[in-house]
Amino acid sequence: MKSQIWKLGTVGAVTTLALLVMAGTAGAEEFDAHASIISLGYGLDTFYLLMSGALVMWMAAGFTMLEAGLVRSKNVVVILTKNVALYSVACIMYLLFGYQIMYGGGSGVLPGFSFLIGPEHTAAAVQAAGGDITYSHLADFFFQVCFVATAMSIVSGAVAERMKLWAFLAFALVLSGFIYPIEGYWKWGGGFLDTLGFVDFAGSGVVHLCGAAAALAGVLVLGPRTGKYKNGKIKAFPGSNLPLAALGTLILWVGWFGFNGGSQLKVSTIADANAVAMAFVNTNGAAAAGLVTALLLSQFWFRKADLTMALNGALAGLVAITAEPTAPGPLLATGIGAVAGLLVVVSIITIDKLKLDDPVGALSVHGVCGIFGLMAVPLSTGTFVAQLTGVVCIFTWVFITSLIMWLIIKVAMGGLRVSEEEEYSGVDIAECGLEAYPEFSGDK
Amino acid sequence: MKSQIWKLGTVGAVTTLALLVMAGTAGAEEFDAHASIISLGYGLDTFYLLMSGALVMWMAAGFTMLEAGLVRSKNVVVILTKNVALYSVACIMYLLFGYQIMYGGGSGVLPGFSFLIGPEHTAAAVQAAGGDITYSHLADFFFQVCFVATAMSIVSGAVAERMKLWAFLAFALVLSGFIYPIEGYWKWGGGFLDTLGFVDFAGSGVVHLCGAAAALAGVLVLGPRTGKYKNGKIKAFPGSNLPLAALGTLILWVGWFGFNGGSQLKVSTIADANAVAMAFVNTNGAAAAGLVTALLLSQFWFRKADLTMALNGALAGLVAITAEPTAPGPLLATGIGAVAGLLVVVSIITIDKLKLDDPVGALSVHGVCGIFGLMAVPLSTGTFVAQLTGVVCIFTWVFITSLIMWLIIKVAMGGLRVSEEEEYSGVDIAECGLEAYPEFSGDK
Amino acid sequence: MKSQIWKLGTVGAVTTLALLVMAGTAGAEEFDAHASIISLGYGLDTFYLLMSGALVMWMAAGFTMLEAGLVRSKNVVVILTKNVALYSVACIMYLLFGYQIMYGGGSGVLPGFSFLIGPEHTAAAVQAAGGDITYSHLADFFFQVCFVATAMSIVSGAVAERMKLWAFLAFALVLSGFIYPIEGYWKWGGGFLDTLGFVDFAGSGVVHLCGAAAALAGVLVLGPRTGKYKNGKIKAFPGSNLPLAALGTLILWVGWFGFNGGSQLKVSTIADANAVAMAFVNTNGAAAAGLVTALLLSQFWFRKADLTMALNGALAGLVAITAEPTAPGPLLATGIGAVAGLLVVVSIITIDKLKLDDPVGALSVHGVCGIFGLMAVPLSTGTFVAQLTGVVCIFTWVFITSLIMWLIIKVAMGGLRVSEEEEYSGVDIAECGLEAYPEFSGDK
Amino acid sequence: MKKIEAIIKPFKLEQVKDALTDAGITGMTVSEVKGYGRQKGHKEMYRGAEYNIDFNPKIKIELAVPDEQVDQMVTVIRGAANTEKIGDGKIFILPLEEVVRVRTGEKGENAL
Amino acid sequence: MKKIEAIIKPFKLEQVKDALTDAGITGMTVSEVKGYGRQKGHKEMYRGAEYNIDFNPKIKIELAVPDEQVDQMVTVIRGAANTEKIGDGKIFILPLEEVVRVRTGEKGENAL
Amino acid sequence: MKKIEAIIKPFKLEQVKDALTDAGITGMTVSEVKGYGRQKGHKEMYRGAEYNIDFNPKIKIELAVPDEQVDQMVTVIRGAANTEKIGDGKIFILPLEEVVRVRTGEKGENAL
Ligand SMILES: Nc1ncnc2c1ncn2[C@@H]1O[C@H](COP(=O)(O)OP(=O)(O)O)[C@@H](O)[C@H]1O
Ligand SMILES: Nc1ncnc2c1ncn2[C@@H]1O[C@H](COP(=O)(O)OP(=O)(O)O)[C@@H](O)[C@H]1O
Ligand SMILES: Nc1ncnc2c1ncn2[C@@H]1O[C@H](COP(=O)(O)OP(=O)(O)O)[C@@H](O)[C@H]1O
Repeated sequence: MKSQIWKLGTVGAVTTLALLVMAGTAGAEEFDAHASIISLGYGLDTFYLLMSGALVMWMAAGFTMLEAGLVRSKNVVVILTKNVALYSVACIMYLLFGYQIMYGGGSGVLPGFSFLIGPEHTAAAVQAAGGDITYSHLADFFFQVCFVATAMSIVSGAVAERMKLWAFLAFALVLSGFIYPIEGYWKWGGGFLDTLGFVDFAGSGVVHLCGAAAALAGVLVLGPRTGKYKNGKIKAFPGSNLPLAALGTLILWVGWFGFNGGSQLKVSTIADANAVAMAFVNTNGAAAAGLVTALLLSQFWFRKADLTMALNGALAGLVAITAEPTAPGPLLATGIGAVAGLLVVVSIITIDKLKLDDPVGALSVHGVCGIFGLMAVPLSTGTFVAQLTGVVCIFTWVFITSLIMWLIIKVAMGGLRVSEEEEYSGVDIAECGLEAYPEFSGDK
Repeated sequence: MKSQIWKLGTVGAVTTLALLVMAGTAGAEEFDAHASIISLGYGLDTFYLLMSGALVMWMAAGFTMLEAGLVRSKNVVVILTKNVALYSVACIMYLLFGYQIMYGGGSGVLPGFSFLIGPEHTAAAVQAAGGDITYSHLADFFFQVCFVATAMSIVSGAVAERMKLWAFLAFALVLSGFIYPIEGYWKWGGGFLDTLGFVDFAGSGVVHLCGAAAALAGVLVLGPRTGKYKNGKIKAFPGSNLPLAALGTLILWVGWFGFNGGSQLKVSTIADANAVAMAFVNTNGAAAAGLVTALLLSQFWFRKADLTMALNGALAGLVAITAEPTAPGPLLATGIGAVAGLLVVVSIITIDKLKLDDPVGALSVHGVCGIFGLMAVPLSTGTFVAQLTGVVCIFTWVFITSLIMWLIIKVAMGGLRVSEEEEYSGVDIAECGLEAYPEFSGDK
Repeated sequence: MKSQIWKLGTVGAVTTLALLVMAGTAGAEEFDAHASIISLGYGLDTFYLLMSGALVMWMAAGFTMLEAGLVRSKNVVVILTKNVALYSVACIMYLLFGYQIMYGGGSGVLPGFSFLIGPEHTAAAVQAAGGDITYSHLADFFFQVCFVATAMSIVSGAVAERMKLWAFLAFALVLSGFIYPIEGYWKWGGGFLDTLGFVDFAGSGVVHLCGAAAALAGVLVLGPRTGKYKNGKIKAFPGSNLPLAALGTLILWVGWFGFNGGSQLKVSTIADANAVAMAFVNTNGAAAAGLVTALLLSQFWFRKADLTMALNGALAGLVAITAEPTAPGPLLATGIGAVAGLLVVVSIITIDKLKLDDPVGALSVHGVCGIFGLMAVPLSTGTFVAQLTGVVCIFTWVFITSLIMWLIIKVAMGGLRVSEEEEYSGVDIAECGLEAYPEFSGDK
Repeated sequence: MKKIEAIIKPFKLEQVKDALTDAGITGMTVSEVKGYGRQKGHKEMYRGAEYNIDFNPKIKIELAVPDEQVDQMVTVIRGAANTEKIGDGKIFILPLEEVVRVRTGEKGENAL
Repeated sequence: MKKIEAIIKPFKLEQVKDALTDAGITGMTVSEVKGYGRQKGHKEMYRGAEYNIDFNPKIKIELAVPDEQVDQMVTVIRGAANTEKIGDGKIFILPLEEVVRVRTGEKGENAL
Repeated sequence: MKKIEAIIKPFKLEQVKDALTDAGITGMTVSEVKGYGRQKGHKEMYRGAEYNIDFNPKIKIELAVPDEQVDQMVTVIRGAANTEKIGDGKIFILPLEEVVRVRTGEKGENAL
């Protein structure tokens, strides 16, 4: 299409012109301007949503790198494979089922089960709506589809280094096609949680708590990595490539501007633009504060500046502010991030003491700090009761359905775990027949 | 410039205001609105094109990481150097020659040979055009320049681990300055392929097939890596760093939203915005489907979930949908991606059996799936005959001119290949005097 | 917020509509269009600034990867920690103090010392300004905050592999909270350098020279890495992971489109859009040219195509064009980049001969080429005298205050350097208790 | 004195080390090696092409001991390293003429 | 029994391994080492500063054999590893007093 | 002839190499090993969980020398490697029956 527009104008342009001409003929010159403004605003908001979606999609790379950096080298290929495959599976399932379940309306608790994603808005319909339809339907789908992948990415980190690849992907089918869309409907699809006044701007609950609840169920069914808790002692399995972990965190950080900034869904008015800008500033401030407090706490507690804790601290701040990044001012947002950064360190240690083996800290970052973020919303808006109801409903639904699914998959596939021998020599060779760094490890 | 605007408004703003005032004096109040809308639309489309271009530029990092991950550690520095240098060379050559050859008009087959890139649109000219000039000329140049680098990146992967650095860069000069712009002119510059009705929205043919044809010529002249095909057996040379390969693929994936989404060239009307959104959704869906089918096929065929095949599957889907990402619906796009994912696995195995040594699978991904994508266009638009003509013309032109160039360079530079000893001990030390990972490999 | 807009329109939309209605009632139909256009333009420019800011934030990842790739593996974790922590510290300090110092007005030399960042523009105020307020105040803050982190990132590379983590972070507090904002005020805040006609569009001086001057002071106080200059010979300490260095450079390259392209601050008029497009093209051209000339020079000088020099060459071109990327044409910009690419290689060798130990070449890239870029501005605009004044003032201020700060920190924290034994065995274990690649290095 | 060189499976290193220290050994030297033997390597697929990994990762332990401890240590190593599967490894015993401690210059069994 | 230690060029490993197995060897242990010798290392430039790489990468093969096979194996190794260029390596022969198979406890030549 | 095996601290490698070449040695073989001994490893924290690194990184130098040079070389190594701190390492001396130069087939001291 590259040359045509340049020379002639496209079908699109022609259509618009036609509309403008029609408008011009039907009414007066002013209609012309109105239609053009609606058209331009639609273009801007659609573009804004698509760029935000691309940033959220980019978070898939962030999770991939973060998790690849925090597992041992013998399990890196599988974690890479899981991450790229879960993103793909989530996109396809959400196209086929999830989106329409989530946004197809329903009775408040039960969504109306329908498929696919519905037709695009016609130019005529947009004009007729007089400014109420402000962006492309497909752009909305694209933005939303990247969120479900985020939820599933959270799971992959927590069950890393021991779960079978195909068992994991089977679960991804169900979470992205059904479990997530149903609770998503409760809030963003206009279901009962929305009616109740539950506030979750960009998904501390709908996305992050959901992922963490599914992960927790998985971790419980799966058990810890062999040798992790031996003779009452916790064994450390240091991550194999910390630059990748840092890169992953920074990717997530930049992607989060799309996650939170895009969730306003509209940037074409002054108020919306201000809200989006506020979301950017608060997102950045919360992450920065979370990183700093986690680093300081690790220094005071362990006498070492633990980089992996600092990275988790940044993510903790991001997750916490996601519940409502437009209502608090920058100082309050920074404060929320700071508390999340402390919380995540304490939570990681505690969860490890509880012998819940979570190689990347996903339960703490997305679960504990997701809940914290939701419960901190009343500091600026919303009510405590509505927030608590949201947390309980989302957690319960996702945890229980996930537990059932994990158990079904366990039975159906003859176990969720690789064999102990495969675990010892690394799931990479067992599942993928590849090594991540074949020239640098023992086996050449 | 940072403070002035804030306080006073810029020359730009002043100019615009002046124009508006002029318009206001000359005609009626409505003209004011019209000029503002043209100006705003120009700003939006220019920004959209620049962001899309930045995403395409980012693909350079994707190719760099993908190729660095898939070669052996002793050849990593050269592949990094080739990739950053080819991008730079392509940018300079396209500025000096390529752009004007491609978009300077011509006789249909022969472009008019002129240089540089022509002047920017003045505000007055844009206003006078009344909405037909919708974005900055330089923004268009920027968007286009990133495409030629993509074509050349494809070559670098296929000839990796054995070609001399400077021979490769000499070829880059010619491809980006002449070979690519001429066939690009045929389609996007309004040449005979465009007249014929050949459809290639974002470059499955113009960019990807072009790169693959040049690569094929190079591989034929160059021969396989030493030891690759020995005693009738194919030897595997596993890639040295799979996290980088996964990262590279994800970078390409996100960059492709600029590649396909930006090729609409305009987002400021409802129809254009819808087309861009469709391009995003279809691009994502095709990649996801390609990844999943390639992974499944490798599991069934090799009994292992081969990550490198899955990554190639995603790229295969992306290349295939690039021919026309706005016409098919999301389901058809997903289907096209799914077929490409299967095709690429079969093609990689076949090409390896033919003893064409392509370390990263570039011939299969960009060549075979580029052709497949072009030939799949008639499923939604265009004609079979026009598509076939396009494929044949692009392939023949690029392959023959490239073959000639490789042979000329071979003679002029005393061979395209490094010596066998240099190949054994790695081209990194021989060509760059550096090791990629000096502390992790034998030689310290 | 995801569902509400879709169904009803937001508060923002409502406000706008209300305004439009008011406008409509008060005056004539045309007023309606005017308000809508102001609103839409505000949305576009805010979005443009936020995306540009996100790209600049992404540069933090670029510095992190570049530096992690160029240090030895035993010092990688600390450099990662420094980079993520300095970004966070800078964000918080700039929120609390820096922004208001820099943009709060003042006497020309002394800024008015005030705190925090002031309130957002209300929709009414924006409308009342009739087009003079074109973007969100918070978006401006977000864009600016990412610049200060860049300045500090420059320092971290130069003092790598020997400085104590917490000493470094203490310095980051002061630079980002005070030293940088004060000289930033001189130019971008409307201080005396701005009045003088000093041109520094996007920060060759304000950001890059500032970072380099602070780094130089640090390097002088700190001394070289142990063993670097022994018996009059320069010892090479090859970087441990060149793919990361290449990735970092490419991240910086793409981020620079936000750095330079965003510094126009506005894209919603034809003239502004053209300027932004010019900034993109020139930024890209200068980087490409710098890479090529540095690569060629290293080939001729050392007989090897030194990738690390090529990467520094690209950055040199980027830094040099940053002083004024909108005034020169693409050819001149390419020329400026080309000279910078040569200059940086000569400078790196010279600085090493002077026994100033700079592991990543930051002094040459940001200092020498920053000055070169500023002094090259008169080729297209501005005066030689004003440029020289700017260089001298910025350098002197930053160098002297930094020197004092480093000395204060040295005394207060009992030395800036880790002990010789810690340096030998790597600062990672000493400071962070972690290894970057625990499975690949000796110590397991 | 003798030098004992034991080739064992990597995942047995910790057990062997613990058993040896329990038996009173105060020092040893360990390195990563690759073994070729009755235990065959494995076949892998990379992008559809098969490749053999002939060598298995092994750990080599080097241990200098007084003559009279040789039998005991061999027994200890066998006890800890044995999985009764092929590829468990070998123990080599070489004559060792002298040992010197770098730090002090002590010689012979005192240097161990 | 004897222990043969051969230092060879890395790219000869496969040939030497094949030649040894053809000659009837069933096991060996291989490791990566760095060699310093007549074959000088190389000079490299990094950012304009010269640096010497004094050590060349080499492979060390360790092989326990019965006394009577020593000469044959030395010939086999030399035949396969020889490139007639400096740096081809060395073969060391050390006395080996005992070999024990970890799995079975067999001793002496039976353990090989 | 004898084979000298010295275990030293990694950062002493260059000094030891220089001292040995000054003493007339023309070749040696070096590898990375991990040492366990009186010098204890260190404790680290990773995400709040403590872990022990029992092994310290060491360098092993292998050196074949004529009998009469043994004492000199031991002295040279000790002189260069000694930091007078625990963990400086050990020197082992083993009998060496034969040396063969791969390239030429020379044997005995001529092959060194
Ligand atoms: N003749 C030999 N010389 C040196 N090392 C050997 C020899 N034979 C076996 N090894 C080493 O012992 C390891 C185990 O031997 P293998 O034959 O696989 O099993 P097993 O010891 O159970 O018979 C091998 O991987 C190799 O490292
Ligand atoms: N005296 C020695 N002790 C131990 N290893 C040696 C000795 N001399 C040489 N080597 C090893 O043999 C390798 C080859 O020796 P070199 O002198 O380079 O060539 P050549 O064997 O052809 O004379 C060296 O790299 C080193 O690993
Ligand atoms: N009995 C032994 N057999 C083999 N290697 C040993 C033995 N004892 C010590 N070593 C090696 O020597 C190194 C130094 O020994 P250590 O006891 O820590 O200090 P020192 O040599 O100063 O007494 C150890 O790290 C280990 O590699």
